[in-house]
Amino acid sequence: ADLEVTHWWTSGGEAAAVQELARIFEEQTDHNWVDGAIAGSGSTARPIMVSRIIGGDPMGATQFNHGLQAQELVEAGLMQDLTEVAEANGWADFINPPSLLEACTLDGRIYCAPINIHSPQWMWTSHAAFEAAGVEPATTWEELKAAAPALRNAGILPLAQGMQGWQTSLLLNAMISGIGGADFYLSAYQARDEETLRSDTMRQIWEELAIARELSQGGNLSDWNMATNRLIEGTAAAQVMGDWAQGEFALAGQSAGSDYGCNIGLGGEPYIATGGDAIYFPVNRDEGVSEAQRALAEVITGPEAQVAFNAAKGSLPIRGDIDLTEVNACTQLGLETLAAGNTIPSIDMMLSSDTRGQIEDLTAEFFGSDLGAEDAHERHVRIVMSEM
Amino acid sequence: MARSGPPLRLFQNWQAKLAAMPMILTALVIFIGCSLWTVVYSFTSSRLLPRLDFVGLAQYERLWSTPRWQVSIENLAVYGVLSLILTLAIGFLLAVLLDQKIRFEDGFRTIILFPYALSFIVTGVVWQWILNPDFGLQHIGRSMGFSTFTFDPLNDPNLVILALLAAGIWQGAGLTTVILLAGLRGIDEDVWKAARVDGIPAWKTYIFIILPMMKPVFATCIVLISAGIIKLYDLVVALTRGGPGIASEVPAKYVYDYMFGNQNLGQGFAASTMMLAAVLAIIIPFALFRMGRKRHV
Amino acid sequence: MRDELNGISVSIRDLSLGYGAVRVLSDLNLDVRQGEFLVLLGASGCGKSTLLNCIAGLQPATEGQVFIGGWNVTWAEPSERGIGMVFQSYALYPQMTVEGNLSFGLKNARVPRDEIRRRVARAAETLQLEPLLKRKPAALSGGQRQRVAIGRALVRDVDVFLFDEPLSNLDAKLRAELRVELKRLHQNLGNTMIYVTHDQIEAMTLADRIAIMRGGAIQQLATPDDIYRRPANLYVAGFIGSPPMNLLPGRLEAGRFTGPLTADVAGYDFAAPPRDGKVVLGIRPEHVRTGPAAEALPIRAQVDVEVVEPMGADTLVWARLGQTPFRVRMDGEDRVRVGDRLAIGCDPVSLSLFDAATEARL
Amino acid sequence: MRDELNGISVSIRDLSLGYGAVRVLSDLNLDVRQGEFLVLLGASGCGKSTLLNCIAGLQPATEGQVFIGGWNVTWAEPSERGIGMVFQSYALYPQMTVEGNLSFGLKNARVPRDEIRRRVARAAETLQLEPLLKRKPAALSGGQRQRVAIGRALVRDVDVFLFDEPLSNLDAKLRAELRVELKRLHQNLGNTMIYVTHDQIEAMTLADRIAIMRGGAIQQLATPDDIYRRPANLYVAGFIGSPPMNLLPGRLEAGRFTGPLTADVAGYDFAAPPRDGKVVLGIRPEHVRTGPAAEALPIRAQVDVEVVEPMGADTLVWARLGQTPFRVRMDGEDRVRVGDRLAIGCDPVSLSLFDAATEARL
Amino acid sequence: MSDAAFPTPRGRLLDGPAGIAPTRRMNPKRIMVYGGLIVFSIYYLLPLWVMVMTSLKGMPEIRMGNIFAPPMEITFEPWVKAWSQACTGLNCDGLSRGFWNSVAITVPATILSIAVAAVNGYALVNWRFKGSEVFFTILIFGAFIPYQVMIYPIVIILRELGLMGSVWGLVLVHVVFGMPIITLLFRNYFSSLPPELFKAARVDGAGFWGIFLRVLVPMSLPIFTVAVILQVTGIWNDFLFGVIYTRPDSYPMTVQLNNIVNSVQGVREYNVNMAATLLTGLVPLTIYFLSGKLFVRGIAAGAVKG
Ligand SMILES: Nc1ncnc2c1ncn2[C@@H]1O[C@H](COP(=O)(O)OP(=O)(O)OP(=O)(O)O)[C@@H](O)[C@H]1O
Ligand SMILES: Nc1ncnc2c1ncn2[C@@H]1O[C@H](COP(=O)(O)OP(=O)(O)OP(=O)(O)O)[C@@H](O)[C@H]1O
Ligand SMILES: [Mg+2]
Ligand SMILES: [Mg+2]
Repeated sequence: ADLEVTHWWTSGGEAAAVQELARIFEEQTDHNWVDGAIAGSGSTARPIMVSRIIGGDPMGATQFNHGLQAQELVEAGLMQDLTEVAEANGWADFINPPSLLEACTLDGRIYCAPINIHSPQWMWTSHAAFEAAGVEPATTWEELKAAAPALRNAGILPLAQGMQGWQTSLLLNAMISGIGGADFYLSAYQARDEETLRSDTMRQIWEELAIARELSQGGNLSDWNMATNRLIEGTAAAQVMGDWAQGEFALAGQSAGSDYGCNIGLGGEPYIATGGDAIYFPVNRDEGVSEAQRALAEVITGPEAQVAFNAAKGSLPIRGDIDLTEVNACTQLGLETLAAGNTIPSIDMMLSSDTRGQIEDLTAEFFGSDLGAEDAHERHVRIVMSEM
Repeated sequence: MARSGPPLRLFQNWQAKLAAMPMILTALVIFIGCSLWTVVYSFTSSRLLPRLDFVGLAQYERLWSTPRWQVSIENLAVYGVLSLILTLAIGFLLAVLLDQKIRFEDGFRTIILFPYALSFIVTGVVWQWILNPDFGLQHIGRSMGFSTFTFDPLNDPNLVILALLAAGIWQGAGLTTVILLAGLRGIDEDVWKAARVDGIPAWKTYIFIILPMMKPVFATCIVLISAGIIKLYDLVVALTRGGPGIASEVPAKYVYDYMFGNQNLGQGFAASTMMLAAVLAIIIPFALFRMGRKRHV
Repeated sequence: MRDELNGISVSIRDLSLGYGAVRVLSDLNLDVRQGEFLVLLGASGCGKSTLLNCIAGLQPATEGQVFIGGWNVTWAEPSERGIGMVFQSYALYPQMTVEGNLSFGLKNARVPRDEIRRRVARAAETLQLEPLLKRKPAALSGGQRQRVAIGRALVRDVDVFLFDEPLSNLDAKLRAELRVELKRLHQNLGNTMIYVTHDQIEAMTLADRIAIMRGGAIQQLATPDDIYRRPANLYVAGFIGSPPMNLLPGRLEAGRFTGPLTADVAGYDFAAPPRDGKVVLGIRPEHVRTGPAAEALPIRAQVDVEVVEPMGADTLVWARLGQTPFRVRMDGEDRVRVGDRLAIGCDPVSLSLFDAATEARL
Repeated sequence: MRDELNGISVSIRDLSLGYGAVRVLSDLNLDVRQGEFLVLLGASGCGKSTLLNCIAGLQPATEGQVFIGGWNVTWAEPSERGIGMVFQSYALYPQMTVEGNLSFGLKNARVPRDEIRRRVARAAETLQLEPLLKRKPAALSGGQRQRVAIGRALVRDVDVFLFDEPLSNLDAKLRAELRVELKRLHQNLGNTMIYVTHDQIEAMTLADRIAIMRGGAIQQLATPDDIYRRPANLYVAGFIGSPPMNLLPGRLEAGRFTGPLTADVAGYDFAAPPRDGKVVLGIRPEHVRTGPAAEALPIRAQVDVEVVEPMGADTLVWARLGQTPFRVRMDGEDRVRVGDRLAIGCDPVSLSLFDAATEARL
Repeated sequence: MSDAAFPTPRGRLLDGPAGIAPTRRMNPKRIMVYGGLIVFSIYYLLPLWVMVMTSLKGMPEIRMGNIFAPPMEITFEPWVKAWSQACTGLNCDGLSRGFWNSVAITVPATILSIAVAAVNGYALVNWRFKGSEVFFTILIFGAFIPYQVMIYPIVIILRELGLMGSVWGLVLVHVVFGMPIITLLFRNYFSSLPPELFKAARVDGAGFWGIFLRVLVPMSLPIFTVAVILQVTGIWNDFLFGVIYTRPDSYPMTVQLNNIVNSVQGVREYNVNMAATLLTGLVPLTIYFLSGKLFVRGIAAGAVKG
């Protein structure tokens, strides 16, 4: 049957990854992949997906960040129960870290198929840019700050930062886990401990964010891949972005280590969040479609798709049992961190979309204005504390 | 042939009533029903799915304490006032220019109105391109030798409203021009003659005689422009996406983002209820004004 | 030239005006005397308004010149010509009060306040507008609006008043009243007035002289009485009078008319010695006598009554003279019925004779 | 009921109609005789059109009933009432030819093709529309359009014709012509015709009987002659006649009228024995005699001439009788000048007397 | 008579010259008028010019050059790419699919919405019934309600009707939201027709539909044209409804445009974006330029009398 899959993987690397997935799906099953890409970011695409599901015209499968985004839809019984598929394939055995599967689980039933792990805590650096400025490529946030004047002198943008809310809040969160550490991160977002939130560490993080605002001044960037592109061109030095940025580097023919560098947690505590994308399968009346849905769930979690998809997209596979010897240095770094168990839950798993959205608005406003770090910090506390 | 009694009231005109069913349904179900539905749910804590879980005015309290909403309202006010004034001023000026018995009037009018035929998405893309700092006006300015020339409204929170205005007026002022021109043309030729015989110069005639006579036409324009301002959404999405930061956010976008993106329907409904209230605040006085006028005549 | 214009208030010389290829006025000449009430009368579209606009300076002439009060004003602005104008649609400034309407032009000309007040008061008195001064035009009746429009011309103390169908928008009763008021106004002020209308009653009752226009040219310029009694040509004869003159085609031979009736026209006041040929005989319905009174008259005939229209004061009879329709106006008291055969008679003195070819009066 | 309606074509019983609180027609009763030409005359807004629409079934009455040809048609569709209607604005279907306009109603009624062709041809002949059958209304003159509109009623072979100011949109000349044509048509067809107008000339000339309406009620229903000579009340007296009757307020005492003039009303035809009290004396301007003819008449006075309006066939004199305005209609031949003092006289037979309180004729 | 304010005519003396009228062709006032219009015309035309020029350049030239300069080397590549090759996700058939989707949405939505609105206008003017004006007033109020207020409830309504995601659902939405202004247009037009026409047709025995179809519709061609123009441009340009109430395989052209413009794969291809933009605007622009005065008249008629 035709299976319509909606997603917002439209940048170069992402599209290539989808291409792989679709190819494997069509090869391995006799179903048909109907692509329903929605351009823009998740915040553009999600409303459309949600309204279609609510409106009773569900697609066959759809991307969500797993976590709380789709929880209500699941609760409302709008999502296909995948427990049987999961048990038959022994998902519990190979999905690593297990928190991924947990995020798909509600009341003991499984409702989604995780497809990749996304860690947003990466800082990417352009070797060409640092070379042009005559400094060593920065490996930490502090080094970047130090190199900034030299970079500026060479006409290079120290930090390529897209101004959209999700990108600016990504930077904030990377700083929280990188500068504050895993416990701090959990205490702030999972426990929502007011003391932690009001702590000096958090205040300092906001001040660092203010510095980041300065370092990104003059970039005038909005889309993340436009920012990555500045790194590829060598006109910007660094970008804090998820592992998917690697897909753009790969597409541009650059290789990790020689053309670009990477580090986790801005060179601070190397924790990666194990959020990522998952595919949900809205309940569908057509049995043929349901059939295809189950088939896709199997394909997604299968080793072949995991390798091909994640290699193209630059993200980490969800399987602990596949051999990724061919991966590049950066992916290797991610895998090692993962293997070391240095994982933290993703924001999506801890905060509602509402709270997350408000944090995004706050950081967007922060970057787009001269809002003081102090005030922003205060508001940040209040937003997190108001999470219901 | 002759019937002895009157037919039942309900069935008088039954065909008309039947034919008007789509209108009645639209009016009742869509415009009244959906609006009420939205208002009711704005008092609930609905998140991704509507739930009748009333929380009183909590959503409104939060709405008005949210900086983004405040910025949105502020933007809308600034954009609204400027857009209203500029659109009316430019529209009237253009209408007056077009009314001077000029040659190629059709040509000029075509030029001024054509953007109205375009989608806001198209307008947004075009202006994004023109205002692009690397290729557009700033680039031109710099390549003409003014190396420090800076004109980058799309990335300057203080100027971004100007970018919206330039694009909005580009698209919308033509409509105002055409309406005002029709209004000017509707004015009795003899009034002009009378003013000339009285020796009143043309500009004075326009300002002291014609302008006051066009009050109803201006009222129509104001309502149309205001309705457009409140609905302002597509242009923002296409041109700035609310950025830089939240510098160009508008209420309609807030509603949309909260309803779907942030999965907080209650909040989105509260915001849309505020917009509904704003619309009523514009329309009701206008309707009263019109009805009042009808009664006098 | 100046002498030539003595006693002449408005003079139009060789005026021509065209819109593109369409000629609206052609080589028009017209002298209006000081203090005269001149009515321009003609069918719709004959160019009356255009001519008036040319005099006012609201429309530039293609050729020719306009003199007002002895000055060549052909290129002067309307406000500099010493004219006031009143329009059919009133053309009041709706957002100003009556007072504002009256004084706006004066304020604009920087007339001193006192003077403005004086003139407005005088005009308001003349036109009985005092109680209305504070009202806006929307709160006035049609007749009151028209009076304000006249007042606007009055305050300007001009020599020449131009009226473009000022009463057409009013109903019959009001029209009759305002007509009399206008006549009175003219008697009191003594200004020159040029008045455009297509209503013959208005023209007949108001005018010192009437200019009958047709296709941008003047057909006849004469007193109402002359125009009524001695129409210059067939067009004027057919245009004036309601119902219009009976026009009977025929031949004139040795002082005798032969047509639907035969008549000895001895006694008719020919403009030039009569020549034989095809002519048209005109008889006004009200100059026809019936019954005993007819028998004494030199021209007699019998007509068959087809339709009788009692109109109160008098009765209109639509009859047939042989094959030709023939109208008779009788006293309202006289009784006549459809189908009756009616003896009619009339006097050559009251006849009109036209050359059938040139259409001009003989 | 049926017997009662013998010889009655249209009968209206206790008809009332209101728009919300506004009463437009109130308890109106009217019987129109078979073959009669009835004119509804009244000022604008008095409810004439509304009444006509009620008869046609285009407007549902609030109360009361309508009978046509003896049938109660109060709730019948307009097309089922056996009426044809002609409107002021012609209301021709612009996209159909004349032929299409004429046959539209018949096609709707599924009349056979042959029959349609026959009837259209007959109507076209009657109205001289044959050469125009293939044209569209836009290519017709006003008079032709109105004839088509009449034809549309004609083809439907109805008993009752309703006309709503059919001639108001035409110019004076054409109006007079079509008026005569209509009268002729009525003479030939013999249908019942109900005709709305606010033009008294039309009413006087066309009607068998006139119903004068005011504020949704009928003031007087009588022949034109009666209405003219014996107006039922002050309203009718002031409404009919142009210029209207001179109305002089005064007192009646022992057969003598004292007011702006004094007059012995012996010879006046009172409807009831005269009672003393406040009255209004009405004198039609055309019943006033002047000069030598006046001296022989029992009622005499002197008036001062203020305005003279020569109108061709006759001359209107606006004069003053003491303080009261007084109008006199004189023959066009008689000469009179502004400022003259004029001796007038009239005959009590032609007077009207009204009770000043009830406004009814005495 | 020679008063301060209005002295006797101030024209030239009789014997003075009486030559030709002073030329009116090009005095300072006219120059200002035309100057002003030309300045505004540049403001209005410049974006169009930039769009066309950019769409005809190759990317290298764009990066180097001036957006206002005409292309040194004209290439139609961007147009081809925008029409048939640009990608969103895996779909690399450019705008072509969106174009046909837009056609498939616009045609029935235009026809239906005009049919419904015309009947509404007719019923409102000629067959008034109790409450008809109230419904109409609500309808007009509805025209001003921001769409966002109603998006969500309409999702639910469409779900209940089973129309969510289908072209017909979107058509229905367009019919609903086009109804106020088009109904107003028809109401104004029908009420400007003489009511006698309607009365005459009733006397002639035509019924509700007979009068509408055989008398009124044939004489309403101008207003139908105007309504078609307004609706085609309006529906074609819609973005919000298109994106929410359809599925990707039936996305209209504007949504596709937004996708193409926002799916940046590598560098932004401005020339392709501009070509895509022009292609999307082509249909309404063509209609606008072809219909000329009708469009203006429709807008003025729909608004001035509102
Ligand atoms: N702007 C114009 N362009 C072309 N022709 C015009 C214009 N204005 C008037 N005309 C023509 O000039 C002729 C005279 O017009 P004018 O208004 O003077 O007539 P009128 O005698 O005043 O008629 P009415 O009694 O209807 O007012 C008409 O035939 C008219 O069609
Ligand atoms: N639809 C309506 N709603 C309210 N009042 C109305 C309506 N139609 C007519 N009227 C009122 O009813 C009264 C009678 O109207 P009608 O049209 O019958 O007058 P008429 O005598 O035909 O006038 P005219 O000579 O101007 O045609 C008027 O006062 C008018 O204001
Ligand atoms: Mg005129
Ligand atoms: Mg009427």
